[in-house]
Order: sequence, then structure tokens, then C-alpha cells
Amino acid sequence: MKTYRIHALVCAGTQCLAAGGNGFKDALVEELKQHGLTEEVLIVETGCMGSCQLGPRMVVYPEGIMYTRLSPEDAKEIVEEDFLKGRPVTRLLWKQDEKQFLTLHETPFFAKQTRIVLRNCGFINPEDITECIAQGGYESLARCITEMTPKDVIKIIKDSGLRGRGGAGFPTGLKWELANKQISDTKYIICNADEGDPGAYMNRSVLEGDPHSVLEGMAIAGYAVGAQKGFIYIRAEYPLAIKRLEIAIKQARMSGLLGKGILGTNFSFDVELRMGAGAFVCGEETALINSTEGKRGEPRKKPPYPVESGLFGKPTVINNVETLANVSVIIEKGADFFRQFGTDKSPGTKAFSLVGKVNIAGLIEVPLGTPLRTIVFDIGGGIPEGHTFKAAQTGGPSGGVIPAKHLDIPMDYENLPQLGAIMGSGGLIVMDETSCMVDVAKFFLKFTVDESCGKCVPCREGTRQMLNILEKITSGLGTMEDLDLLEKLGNVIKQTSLCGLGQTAPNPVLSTLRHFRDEYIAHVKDKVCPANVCSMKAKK
Amino acid sequence: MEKIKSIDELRRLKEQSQAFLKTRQKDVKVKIYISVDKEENTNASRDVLLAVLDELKERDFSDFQIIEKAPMGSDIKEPFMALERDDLVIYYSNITPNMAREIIVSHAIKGQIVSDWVSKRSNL
Amino acid sequence: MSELLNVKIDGKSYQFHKGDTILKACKQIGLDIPTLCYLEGISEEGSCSLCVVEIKGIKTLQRACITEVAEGMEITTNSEAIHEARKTNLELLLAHHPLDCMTCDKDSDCVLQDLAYQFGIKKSQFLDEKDTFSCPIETAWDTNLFIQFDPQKCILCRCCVGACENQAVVEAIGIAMRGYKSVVSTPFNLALEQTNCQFCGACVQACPTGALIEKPRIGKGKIFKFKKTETVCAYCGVGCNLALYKDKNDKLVMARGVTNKEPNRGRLCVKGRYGYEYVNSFERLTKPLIKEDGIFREASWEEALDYTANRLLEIKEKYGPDSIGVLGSARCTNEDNYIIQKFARAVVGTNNVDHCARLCHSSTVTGLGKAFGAGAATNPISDIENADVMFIIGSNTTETHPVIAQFIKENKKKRGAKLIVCDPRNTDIAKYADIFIQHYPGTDVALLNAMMKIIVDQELTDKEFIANHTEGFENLLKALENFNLDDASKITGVDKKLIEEAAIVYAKAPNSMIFYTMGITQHHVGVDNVLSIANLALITGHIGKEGNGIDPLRGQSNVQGACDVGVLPDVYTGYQMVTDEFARKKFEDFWKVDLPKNTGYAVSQFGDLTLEGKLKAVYTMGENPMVTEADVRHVKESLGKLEFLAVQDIFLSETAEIADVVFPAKAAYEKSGTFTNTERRVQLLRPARNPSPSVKDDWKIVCEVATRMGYSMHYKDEEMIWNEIREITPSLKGITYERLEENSLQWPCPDEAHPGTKILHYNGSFKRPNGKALISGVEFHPPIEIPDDKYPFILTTGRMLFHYHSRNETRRVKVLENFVPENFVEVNPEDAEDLNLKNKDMVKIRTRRGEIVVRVKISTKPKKGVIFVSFHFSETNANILTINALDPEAKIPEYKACACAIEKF
Amino acid sequence: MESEKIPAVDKEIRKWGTKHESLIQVLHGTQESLGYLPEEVLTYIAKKMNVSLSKIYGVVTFYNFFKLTKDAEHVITTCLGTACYVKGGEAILNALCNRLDIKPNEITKDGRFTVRTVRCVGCCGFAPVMVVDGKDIHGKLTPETAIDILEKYM
Repeated sequence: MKTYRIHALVCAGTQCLAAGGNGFKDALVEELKQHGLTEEVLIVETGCMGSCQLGPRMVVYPEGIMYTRLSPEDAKEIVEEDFLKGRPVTRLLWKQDEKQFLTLHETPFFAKQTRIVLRNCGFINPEDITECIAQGGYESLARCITEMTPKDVIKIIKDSGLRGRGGAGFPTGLKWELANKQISDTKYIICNADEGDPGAYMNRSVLEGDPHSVLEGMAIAGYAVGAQKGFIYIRAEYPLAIKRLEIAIKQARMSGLLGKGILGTNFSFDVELRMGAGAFVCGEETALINSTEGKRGEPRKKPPYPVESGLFGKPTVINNVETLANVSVIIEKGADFFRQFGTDKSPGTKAFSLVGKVNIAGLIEVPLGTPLRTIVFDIGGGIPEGHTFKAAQTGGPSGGVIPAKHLDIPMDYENLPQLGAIMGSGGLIVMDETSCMVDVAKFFLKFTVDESCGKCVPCREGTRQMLNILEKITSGLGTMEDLDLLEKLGNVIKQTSLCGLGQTAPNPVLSTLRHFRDEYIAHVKDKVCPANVCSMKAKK
Repeated sequence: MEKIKSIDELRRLKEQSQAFLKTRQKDVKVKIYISVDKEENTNASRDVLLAVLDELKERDFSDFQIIEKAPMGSDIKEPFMALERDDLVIYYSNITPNMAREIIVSHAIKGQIVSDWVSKRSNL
Repeated sequence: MSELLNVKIDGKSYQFHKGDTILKACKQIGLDIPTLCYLEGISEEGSCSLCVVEIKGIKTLQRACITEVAEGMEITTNSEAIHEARKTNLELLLAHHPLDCMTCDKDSDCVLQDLAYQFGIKKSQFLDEKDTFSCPIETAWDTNLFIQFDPQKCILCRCCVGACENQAVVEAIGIAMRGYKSVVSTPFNLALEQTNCQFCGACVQACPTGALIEKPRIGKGKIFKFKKTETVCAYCGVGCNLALYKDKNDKLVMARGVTNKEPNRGRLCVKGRYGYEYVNSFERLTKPLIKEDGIFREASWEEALDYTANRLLEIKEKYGPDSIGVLGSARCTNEDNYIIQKFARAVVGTNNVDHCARLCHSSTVTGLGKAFGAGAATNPISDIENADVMFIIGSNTTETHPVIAQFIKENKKKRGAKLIVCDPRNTDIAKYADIFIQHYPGTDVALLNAMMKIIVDQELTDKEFIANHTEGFENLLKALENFNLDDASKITGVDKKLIEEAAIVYAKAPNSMIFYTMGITQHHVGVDNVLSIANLALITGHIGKEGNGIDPLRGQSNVQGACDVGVLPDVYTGYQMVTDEFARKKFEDFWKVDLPKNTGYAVSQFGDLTLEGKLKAVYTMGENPMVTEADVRHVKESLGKLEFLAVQDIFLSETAEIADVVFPAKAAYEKSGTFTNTERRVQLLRPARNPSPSVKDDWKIVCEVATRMGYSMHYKDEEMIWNEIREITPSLKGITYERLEENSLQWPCPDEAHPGTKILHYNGSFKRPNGKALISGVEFHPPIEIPDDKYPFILTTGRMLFHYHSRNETRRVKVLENFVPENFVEVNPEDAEDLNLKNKDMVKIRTRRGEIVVRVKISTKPKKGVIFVSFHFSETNANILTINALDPEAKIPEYKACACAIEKF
Repeated sequence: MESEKIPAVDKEIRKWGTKHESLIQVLHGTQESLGYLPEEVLTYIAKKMNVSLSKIYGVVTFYNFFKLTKDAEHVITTCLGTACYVKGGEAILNALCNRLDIKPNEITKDGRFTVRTVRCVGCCGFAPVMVVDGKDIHGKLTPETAIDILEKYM
């Protein structure tokens, strides 16, 4: 077997590529050629490594030295100094608070994280199944189908307390159990990879960095519920994730880890990709089913729930990417291992994309229940340029804001709703005092107005009216009655919308009204935007 | 890519694949330190490194990492290499490519320290 | 019976069936839940959000329309939160809806308006005046004649889309765009008439607001000024229940399908929806006319009736009763028709009584009569949903029986049933087929024999059924013995494999149902064709149970009934043979008169008989043979030779024009009485308007003539006639007007406790004397005329959706006439290229009998070598071309195939 | 039907089959080849896949991804995801539109450029972000750098 003394892991996540990662990689390849090192140094293109704001990044093993903000010009120096002489190029190292960190593990960004879902992201070549297998990939599946009954599998998942990471937090084991009990010749597993919340890219990172973990999770789910076919419904906006998934599926099929008679057992399971086409509502599971069936992505009535009658009218389990990526770890290490992270009711970890006004934006994974303060200040390095934390927004357009006074709130499925926010899929947007909360609410509402499927009245017409009122307020024409009307209308939309999108669409408005009512009042009464964002047409 | 037909085959493949990933792992049997401190020794050190790599390849030994880091002060006579095995670090200095090959065969692979050339030893 | 569940609604305990929605449950206990978007079976998406209720334990409000009751459920239907939610959602809808009820045609026929009233919304708090009252944008509905769409009034409830998708199964319109930009649209906003829309208007009927409306209704008044009458459609044999609305001037202004009633369950086609207008026409005959010196003059009823009676008596005296021919009509009621055949037999004393069933389904009556002992459709229309395979042969169902086509498409779409279509033309229904066989006109026996050969060879026959319920199978085997599939392929012009596939699919399915129409019957081998179809059903056992059988789709509103009440030369009512001594005796006793013993002549023989001098007078009720008979020039020539021709009609038809006397009659929508539809369903007609006081019921005119001829005929009303029919007709005995007021009934219905008969020959008990069906050996005979060098094309004729019969009605319906104002000939693109023809070129079509000049429509519908012309247009009458080659038994002419030439004009 | 467009459709239909559920995938592939979805192509797909044209039209107009008209030579997509939004994505959008003298979603008169918005490209760490021609992602923009990038394509 060929061995390389240096493994240079270049992040090939979308963000690092966007930041010019490809240019750096090409320069590196060229330099290696120039110095005759191609036999000694292996370049591995990995998925996202996390601290995206510092990209493009590269980690050089065996030492694990992490280089940040790379440009093509840096390749020569790295090769000559580090690869040839073993001298780290210090100017490219991670610097924070006047400290310099040689490896990722030493950084405060990494220190408070626990990586289960992201265990392989940034560490393996996602386009090579053997690297995944080396990390224990597919061993859980193998154990499930050779040593365990579907009921055993469901029991472990139930015991682990794993909850759906797509937003609502429905217990995964229970969903599987319900699907397992359905009597049907055909059942389906759908992986919801239609990560739609603006400002969220956890799922994409997993798919780009460790696609096999999702495929394995799907196959285990298939075994548990009695399904032989899985679909991954993925946003068309994620071309790299699609490409890596296509490669992963192909390799898994060729290795006999997907397809007929997996590992010589009589369990068969195969996975197909279905591309979405740009509709946020397709993240809603019944809309997603319609879209997978080639129709307009409009939600269906529930009940029947997908576990009873889903894709093509058959029992269907829909799990999100992150949920599925947890599965093989739980099988491998047991429910108790999983339960040592997180809280009693929200066990395990959660990936967040920490973005916005924060020093180190990026992809993180922390135990559930980690206080918001730890995430923003310890991991994210606080607010840049001397600004102050004003609020964090979770759950995207369905979510709400957490104001500064609640910075110590544990981030889990129980505590967030108490503040009118939701966990959501993991988008975490940090805002400082330069953000106007009315404007932020308007931003989200504009989003839902655009993305409403238009089927039911409260969502189609109601959100539009709410937006009208917000526009009135942000241009200084609002009245105090408008604030009441917003609340009243918001409640009717929540109460009577057909699907989750509509039922949560008013949340950003209701939540900002709750925590930042004074800002609304300033817009209405004083005709002033305290953050100086809104162009108030009418001045007092 | 061939079809994996049983859980045992999967485990075998896992072991094989892990060997390939040794460079990235924490635990390896042998860590080989080769570093250059003085610019004039660059070429000689590089010859040692290439000899080491060649010998490891020849012997089909993969449970190692090569770390380009000087674990000692600057007074060491280069070319230099150190070998970490069984919780013990052995330093060899002033070596030639041929010496390096022997160190690999004898010490790295068989676990027998080439005592004649040892310049220093330390427990981890 | 399904499980009963205990449910509390507003604090009270009830029991409901499992599967019932909350909406249905509330309805059952008399609770009114507001809905805008819910239409059972059409639109059940829960989009309007008005029917929301509270369910204990669920945080959000739930939609009553799509939520099923569950055991122990506690429902509140009238809390403040519910009221608030409903009102708010209603106001959201009213934010963009113009508040122009005072000028809206749908005023007080509008659910949105009702709800706004109910919730006391004067003006929506969200009203966007600019949006609401700005000029509406151009829509795809602007250029058509039938339907208007006002997008501003549209509340996106999707009822119209549901109706188009689930009722019409056309999918011409859909929801396009997304979110608040959503709009009901045709694809690419194409003009509606450029889509596959068939203008059935189901969308209009489904619309709860003024967004969609029938264009002819606009400006005719508001619904509370109209009077509504439920009656039966007067067009095809489906017999749709429709509600007609008249204004204060006694003009019909609107039609709606009657929901929840068989056979149409609320559906209509374009003619049902719009085709009532002719009734209002100023061209209606109002006075009796007598021809003097070739010119009509108005006459009093007395004079015209006396004149007619005298002339008929004279001719009868001079030439004998058989010199008079009498025509009933498939467009008249059972009562009218009973009277006219009684008039022929009892008053004139001849069995020369016939009607246009001769020209459409006489082969069926003869053929199925022979095979099964009864010549009517075996299974009800509602049974379509039980069929796994639907086999259509020789039927352009979408255009001729639109509502049945809708049910067929629905069964395919919703239940995945397979559809096989065999037709020389690639018709609309063929486009929906899983297997489409495009065979040459007149090669049906070859095709069907080929199918049966495959079925027999592959042992797909139902041996038990053949053994227990049939006889004559050996004759069929013999006929098939030397039959060669390659020959069949050559004769029909169809790939062998396709025939095989069709045969296997039909034979193997648990339930297979056959539909056919004129493509089968209108051949000189019409009876053979029908017998072959019967053979196919019999050898596979696909008859005598739900979802099986043979449904010949009858073409006219009461063609089944006219046959049932004996307007045929060989039978009295209920198919009692005139040659049967016992039957004749019964009728003689009943009518108290001696009756002729010989079978009469068929209408298709009248022409030749006249020329031979055997027929001297014809009395016609509502028929128009001058357009509809084959080789019509020959008919014209012969009818001109008659000594006397009397016509009862509503318009001065082509036949009336050459009559000696014309009586103005009531139109079907002005009549009481009964129609019997294609599935033997007897339905009650109710007058939807009062005609001019000077027109009379058809039966009344005949009675008056009869009485004047010395046979007293007096009836109080239609019911009295019907009761007389019942008395002498065992199969109709149990059907009383009183029962019909409640619900329609299918014959046979022998007594008043009998529920009627949905399926004939149930469990293989056939109506033939020995209870067994007859399988016949049928051999293929080509059409009388086959193409040659001089006449190289095959001409086939038929109907189109927008016109009817000789167009006497539809030409007087503005929207229909304007939509298809002239005849055309369909030419295959390949032929068109060979002939150097372009769309809209004028061409001359010649046959051995005559020629017409007509416009070209290049179309992929006809097969290469075949052209198609509709028969509706007297100006360019296809029947100038057709051949009067008659089936030897059924005497039906071969309308469907003759040789012709076509050249650029 | 313009003959050169048929093979692209046929290829997709061969790949995905004619079952209704393949519609969106066939549309994706077709658009990938042709750049947009012309009416006659959709009519052809309707016939081939036995789906009504109104259904296809409904699907095509539902999803942001599908285009019924030919696109500009260069499509610049500015991200208005939350992260980009709070970091000034709208200013980037306005700068580009002003430079090209068009409104969002309009195509320049010469047909060379259009500026669209997208709800998130998932490059939140580099906000604000824009994407040129669906592949070149540029992050940490200011209105000035955005214009500089645009100029390179002009």
C-alpha cells in the first residue's frame, strides 16, 4: 500500500472553495510537483472544517497544523518551509486575542465543541469510501443487519433520546417505531436535505464532508422500519453536496453497502437523489413528499401523517440529515454514550451555523443545552469591532430572537420555545446594535411571503398583510393599533395555517414584538429607527 | 471497488484502510522524527528522509508517522533522526542514508535499538 | 357498516362513523360550518381556512373539512377564537375582492357574499383599494365565448381547478406561480380555446364567487330573479340531470348540473351547460302551417288537424294502411313515443313505425337481443368505477358522451384502471388510452376475431362461464379455426402485437367493461360487429357482474326509451314482438282494435319504398331524415314523391320545409314526461319554461289527429299515458311517477317494490328462453365500398362535441354555433402533403352518390387514407356522400365507411 | 418543435423514465442542457410523460429554479440570506443593479447581465456573498469589490 508522510487536508467545503480554496489547492499541487514531493505528500480534499470565516484552510498531518486564510501565493512557502523543513509558517496560523494556535484542537473555537455529527467532517476525503470505512463507517449498519432485529435497533434509538434535528424535535425512535408498525409491502425513507433556512448550512456541510454517515443512517432506518428504498431530497443550490452524494452512493453500491443483499444478508436498501428546485416550503415534510413525486411542493393535509401514508401513499419516514448522521454513532457507542451529552430531554449534540456579527463565524457542534453565551463568546469569539451583542436569531424564518438578557439560556428543545424562539435546524445569526429588530422581522416576513406556497389563506394573504403593516411601521407611518393588529393577525395565522411554514411564519414578528417592543414603539411614536436602519419617510 | 460480502470482510477492509490513514491518526507504532535546523544540512537530511521512506516502502511497513520536528536542541549533529517506539524515544545523530535504512529495519520494524548509533534516549 | 365513534361536539355527545370528517359530522347534527373551498370529491384541500374548529388537546385550530372524527374527540365549533379566526381569514380574502356586489352577476349566488353578510364585514380592515379596483389584467379567458374569468374576484379556493381535474378530468387550468402571486391559469396563459378545454363549465359551477361565470349569462339578471327547474338534458343518451333557470320573460338563461344525482353527479358537457338557448329562439314554430302551392301559410290548429286527419284517412283508404309510414323520435318523451306508435298501429293500422334508433343502434337492439335476449346496456354508468379495464371500440366518447368520458378518465386516473381504445381516429379519448388500436373503418370483426383467436389460443377464456351460461361456442371456434392473425393485421392495419396486448389485458383483468357506439353499429355488418363484441364478453365471462358487461352508448336523450315503448317496426312496448300472436292479442285487447300482423318497414327503407310507389305518406314527430339519412339526396328525391308528409317539430327543419303540414311542438325543456337514458334509467322531465301558448305537446297533437281519424285518444296528462305504458309493459310496471319524483329507476322493474335493475344478465342469467347466451361464429366482410383508383380514400362520418344531430338546436345556440360555425374535413397530415393541402383550403369530396365542398382541417386524428366529416351541417351534408348500404337484419346504413375522392377546390 | 432541442429532452426522459415523479428531474436536466425551458419543449415533455401541460406549467412556475425564458449571458446572484442581510447584502444588490441600470431580475438590454437574489447560498461565513453564473462564489463583499468583480465580466 502506498503511504504518504504528509497528509495535507485542504478544505473543499463550499465556503472555502468560495473563498478561493481551489486556487490555493492548484498552486499547492504545482509546488509539490516542482519540489518532487508528489510521492510524499497527499492532498486530501475534505468537507467543511468549521471556522469558515478563516478559510480557505488546510490542516497538515501528522502534526495537525492548521493554516488559515490561504491564498495561492502561500503554497510555495508552505511547501518549502513546512513540508521540506518542518517549520510551520506561523504567519498563516490561527490567531485570536493576540494568541497563536498551531492546531485546531488548541483553539477556543474548538475547545468547547463536541463533534459527533461532524466527527469526520474535515478529516476524511468524502469522495473515498475507504476513508470512511477506516473511521468505522458502515460497521453499525453491518452490526444492525447481522446481529440485531429491527426492534433492537429501534430500542437503542429510542433509549438514546435522539430527537429530530430538523426543527420540531420529534423523537426519532418513536417515528421509526410508528413506521415499523405499519403494514405495507413498500415503505420509504426520505432524507430531508432541503436545508432552507437562510443562514444555515449544517446539513450541507455534513453532506459535503461525510456523505456516507447519512447513507448509513438511512440504511439503518430502512432496516428498522422495513423500507428498501430511500430518497435524499436535496436543494439544487447545493451542487457540491449533490456531487459528493452521487459519488458516495455509487461507491456504496459498488462496495455492496447499498443495493440488493447488503453484506450477504437478505436486507436490501438503495438510495436515490431527488433534486429540489428552489422552494423553501419543500422543507415541510408533506410538501417535500409532493415535490419528490414531481408535483408542486404544496403541503398536504395531515393526518394522514407520512409514517402512515407518505411518498406514493406508502408509509414513509422523513429524517433530516443531521438526525441520520447521528444514528450510526448511537448504534456503535450505545444510547448511554449519546446520553452523556446534552440534557435529559434533549440528549446529544447539535450543529449550528454560527453566523452574523460574530468574530469567528462557522460551523460548530455543541452539546444540547450549551448556553448561548458560550456559543457566541467562547466559540464565536464575541462580537467584532467593539460592537455589543443585541440578539441572536434561531430557527430562521420560523424562529425568533433571543435578546441579550437571555444570553445564558441553554440551547435546547425545551428552553428556546419559552422565549418564543425555536431550535430550528440550527441557523444561529448573531446581531449587534446596528441591526434594527423591526427591520429584521420584516426581512423574515418578506422571506415567508415569497416562499409561502400560496395554498391556504392565512399564510398566503395574512403574511402579506403583516408585511404591509411592517412596511408602514418602518417608514414611520405605523400606529399603535398596528402593533395590536400584528399580534392579532399573527395569532390567527399561527392558529389556522395548514402547514408548519404558515404556523410559524409570524414568529419573527411576534418574538421581536415581545422582546423589542420598545423598538417598535420608537418607530411608531417617535418616528425613529433606533438602529438607524429604516429610512423613515415620515418624520415626527 | 469490490463488493464486500460479509461483516468480516468489512472489518478487514477497515483495518487495511486505517493503515492508509496512519498519518492522520493519533496512535501509531512508530514515530520517526527527521528535521533540519541548519540550512547547509538540508540536502543531506533530505537524502536520509528519502532512504527512510524507501526502506519503509520496501518493507511494506505503514504503522508510522514521520514528523519533521526537532525534539532536541540545536547542538545536535545533523543529519539527525529520532525514533519513538514502545514509549521510548531514541535519538540517532550524524547518520547516513544507509544507517537510516538499518535503523528502520532493525529498530522501527523489529524493535531492536541500534545501540551503536544512539546519541540519546528518553522515556516518554 | 363502519365502526361508530363517540364524539363530543359543543359539549353534547354523538356517535359518528369512522372516516367521517368533522364537517360531515356537524352537517349531520345540523351545525352550519362555513366553507368556501370545500366541494366533496372536487376540492378537499382545506385551503380557505374558514371551517376551523377547536379540538381539545390540539393547540392550533383544525379544519373541519379534512379532519376526521376520532374516538373521544371533543370539538368546539363556536368559540370567540374560532369566530375571530374565521372572520380574519374572510377579511384577508376580502382585501383584494372588489365590493361590487350591486353590479355582479353572481350577486346572491356567491358564497363569499353570504359569508361576509354572516360575519358582518362591511369592508375588510385589510382592504387594498388600489389593488381591488384597478383594471383587471388580461387573462386567457378573454377571447372564448363560454367562460369569463375575473382574476380580481378569484379567491384562489381552487374549486375550479379541482373541478377541471377531478370532474372533467381535462386539466386545462391549474394553479400557476406561488404564494400571493398564485393564479388560476392555463399553461403559459394560452387562450382557453387553445388548450384542451372542452368548455364543460364544471369550473364555473364550482366557483363560489363571481370570478368564473358563463358568458351568456352575463347581464341576464341575478339569480333571485330566476326560477329554477330540475329536469333532464335533451341532448345525448347520458341523460344528465340539470337545473335550468329561466328569467321573468320565460327565457332560459342558465344551466347547472344537479349534484349528487346519478348518472352525472353534477357534471355537464358544453351542450348541457350552454345548449338550452335554442328554446328561446325567435325561429321557433308557433303556428301550424299548411302548404299551398308550394308555400306555407299559417293555419289554425283545428284546420291543420282536420286537414291532416283527412289526408291520412284518404291515403289509408286508397292505398291501404301500409302505404303510410310513421316516425317517432328519440328526442321526444316516452309518452310522446308511446302515443305515436300506438297511433301508427292502432289508428293507421301499420307497423311501419320507426325512428332514428334505426340509424344508430338498431344493430345493437338486434345483435345484443340475439346474443343475450335483451338489446340494452348491461351495466350502469356508475359501474365504470368498478372496472379494471375499459375497452372502447368505435366510440369518440369525449365528443359524443362527454360525461361518460369524464367518468372513464376518472377511473383511469384515480383508480389506475386500464383503457383500451380501438378507433380509426385518434380521438381525444384515444389519447388517454394505455393501448390504442387505430384500425381501418369497417374492419371491426377482423379485429375482434383476432383478439378472440388470441384469447382462445392462450387459453384465457372463462371455461366455466362458457359451459354454464352460453351455447354456440363451437361455432365461434369454427369461425376462428382458419382465421389467421397476419391476415387480421393486414386487414385492420394494426400491429399483431398490439392486438395481442389488448386481448390479453381485456381477458385477464378481473373486471372488463366494453363501450361502443356508431363505429360498431353503423355498418352493413353492424349486427355482426355487435355479435362479435358479445362473443368477446361471453368467452371471457366479462358480463353479468359489477364492473363488466357491454354498454352501447345511446346517442340521443331518449333513444332507449323510444325503443322501449315500441317505436320500432317489429315490436310493441317492452320488445314484445308484433309477430308474436300472444303479444298481439294482448295489445289488441288492450287497445281494443285489430292490429297488423306483419313486421313493418324501417325508416332506412322508406326512400326506396316511396320510389317504388309503396309508401305514399309519412307522419313525422321531431325527426329530420332530410339531413340524417344516408345518401340523403336519394331521400330528398323520394320524400318529394310522397303524396303527403306531416311534420311535428319545434323548428322548420329541412324535412319540415318539404312537408304538407307542420305542427309546432313543445321543446323537451318545456315538457313533462320521462326520458330513458343509455343505462335504462327512467327519469322525470319537468317543464323549465312555458312555451308560447300556441304550441302543443307532441303526444297531444298526435292524439288530436288520432281522434279525428276515428280512434279516440284522450289523456289528462303524461302520467296517465305512462300508467298505460306500465300496464302493458312488464319491465316498466314498477316505475311510477311517484317513485320517479324521489329517484330515477332502471328497468326491468316489474313491480312497485322492485328497486330497479342495475345490471342485466346478473350472474349469467340471460333473457333468452333457455337462460343461456348465444355465442355466434362471425366472419369478416369488408365494407361495401372499398377504396379504388377512382375513390382512393375511406370516408367516415360522425359527431363533434359542439354540435348535435342536424344542428337544428345547436345552430340556434350562439356560443356553440360561433365556436364551430362550419363543417370541415379532417385529413391526415401525410395525405394532406400528398394532396398538397393546407389548413383551411377548400376541398371537394366526391363519392359515387354526390359531392360536397368543405374546408380542410389537417389533423392527426384520422389514419392515413381515411378522412372524416361530421354530419351536423345540412349545408355541407356528409350524408350526401354516405352510402345507404343496409345491414340485412338491422337495416342500419353504412355511415362509417365508403370510398371517396378528395381534391383541392 | 425545434429539432435540436429534442435530443436533450429525450436523454433526460431515458435517464429518469416517464413516471410522473420524474418530472422535476427531467426539467432539471433539460434546463441544464438548454439553459431554460421553452414552451415547445414543455409541450413535448407533457406528451412524452403523459402529464397535462397545465400541471407542468404549475410545477415550472412553482419553483424558483426553473426558467421559461432565455437567461442573460451572465447571471449574478446576490445572497439575501440572513447572514448576508445583516452584513449588508442589500447594498451589494443595489450597487450591482445601479451599475447595470436594471432592477432585480431584469435582464440588461444587450442580454448580457441579470441580477437575481437568492435566499441563501450557505456561505454565511463569508457574508455578504454573490455568485456569478452559478459557480463563482465571491464573499466578504463591499459594494466596491462587487462592482470590481462585475467589471471583470463586462
